[in-house]
Amino acid sequence: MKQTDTVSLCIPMKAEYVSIARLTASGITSRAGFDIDTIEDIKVALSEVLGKIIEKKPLTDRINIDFVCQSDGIRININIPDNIPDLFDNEDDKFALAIIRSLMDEMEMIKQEHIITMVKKLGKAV
Amino acid sequence: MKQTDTVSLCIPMKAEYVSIARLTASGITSRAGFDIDTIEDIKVALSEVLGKIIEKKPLTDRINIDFVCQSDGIRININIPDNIPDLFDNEDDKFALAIIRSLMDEMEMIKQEHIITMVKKLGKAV
Amino acid sequence: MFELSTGNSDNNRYVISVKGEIDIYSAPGFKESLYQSISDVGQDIVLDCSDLTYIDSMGLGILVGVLKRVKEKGNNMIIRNPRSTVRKLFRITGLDKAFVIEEV
Amino acid sequence: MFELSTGNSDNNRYVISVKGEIDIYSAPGFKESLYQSISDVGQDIVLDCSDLTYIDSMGLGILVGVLKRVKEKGNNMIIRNPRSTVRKLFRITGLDKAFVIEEV
Ligand SMILES: Nc1ncnc2c1ncn2[C@@H]1O[C@H](COP(=O)(O)OP(=O)(O)O)[C@@H](O)[C@H]1O
Ligand SMILES: Nc1ncnc2c1ncn2[C@@H]1O[C@H](COP(=O)(O)OP(=O)(O)O)[C@@H](O)[C@H]1O
Repeated sequence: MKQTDTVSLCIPMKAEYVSIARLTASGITSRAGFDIDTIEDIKVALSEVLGKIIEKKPLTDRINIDFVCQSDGIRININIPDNIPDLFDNEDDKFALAIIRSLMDEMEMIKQEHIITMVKKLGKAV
Repeated sequence: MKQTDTVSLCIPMKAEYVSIARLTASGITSRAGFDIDTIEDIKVALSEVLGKIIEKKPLTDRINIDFVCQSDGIRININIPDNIPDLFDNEDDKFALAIIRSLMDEMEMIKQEHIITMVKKLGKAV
Repeated sequence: MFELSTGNSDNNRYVISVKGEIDIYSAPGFKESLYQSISDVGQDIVLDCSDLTYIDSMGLGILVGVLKRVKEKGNNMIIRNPRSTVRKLFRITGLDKAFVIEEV
Repeated sequence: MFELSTGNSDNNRYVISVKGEIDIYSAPGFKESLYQSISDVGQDIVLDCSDLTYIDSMGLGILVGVLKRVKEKGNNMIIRNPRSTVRKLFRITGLDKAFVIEEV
């Protein structure tokens, strides 16, 4: 796999499509060389982000995910629709946030670019 | 699933990513209600198209696939890079073409839109 | 999607088995089925998670809600045989302290 | 990806088993391994496809190439136990007439 191959997936903003994103994520991370446990971690983290976005019922039709395959791991960029409030604002959301932070190596909301970006490096199990 | 939910997948123009497209296709077609055999048929047809495009070594970096989920089946639109020759021009390609035509209900190259579009209806096994 | 099967009894505890995936899509149905299964139960509840392949914060939230109701009746809720990926989420969220987790 | 295992003999036929997926990515390696496995074989060849989960026109083309070579030596090539999805592709391409397909 080269330095920066990007796979993009764009799904309807609906709960029933989150499992498609998980499936695509498994394929990409497995090809990228992650072990089974780490693949599960990445799937959970991605689902938490997508779940929180969909819960806020944004007006946007679809949600885009970029899987950037790097030589030392994977970066996942998820577009945040700009008409939704803060993603992790209430009590329950804190749990989602804790899960994402524990499972991924990096996680950041870049407000001006309207994305959440998460990184998982190869060879580091939680 | 609503009338027209579209899932888009954009993969690097490389052989190793075709299996990711197959995996995503399984998820979408399984959610759309196709049986296991038909899911396999759709995966094969999609792979044949992607394989033929990648074989022609186009200059484009990535290839886009739209999975349009309709109430009575699925339509798959694949972008053909415009700097490649005919997709099914030599002897071997004829086999790929025969496979696609047998496995899908409809298959058409729309040159002016630079896409191949294929349709599989629900409830019709080959 | 998920499946719930209920009714096995074990040492006077009520065993419910959950199979499949609990995510944002299946969570509402899971919540409804689970609340229904426990509504008339006056014993400790064992949730057998051997075949639970996936759960996220939404599913965990539902389990916490159930635990609250079960405790209100003076009973407890035991999470049995969670897979390592599921167990990890209990650990990360600190819920391994709220629930009894048992391996049999 | 795929795996080839060779060397079992069956009624004086040379058995090669293929496992996994043959697609545009794995095809070059499959071609090389298969040609290598058959290069010194002077018997009929049985390709056991019980665990071949996926093949496409590129993989079929490779099998046709192998069949040609095997026939040049006066031998035959038998496709054993293809799954229904694989068998369907042999039927669609008419290759079920070029190969002997056997179910055991
Ligand atoms: N994802 C979660 N992980 C851990 N605890 C959670 C999660 N979601 C909710 N909780 C906690 O569970 C408790 C009960 O949840 P709640 O949503 O009030 O359930 P219910 O309304 O069904 O009683 C709350 O105190 C909340 O903090
Ligand atoms: N996808 C295919 N399905 C069926 N037959 C094929 C396919 N691809 C190639 N063939 C046929 O197989 C034969 C041999 O293929 P070829 O590419 O010449 O193999 P090799 O060069 O290794 O001998 C050709 O006659 C061709 O028509």
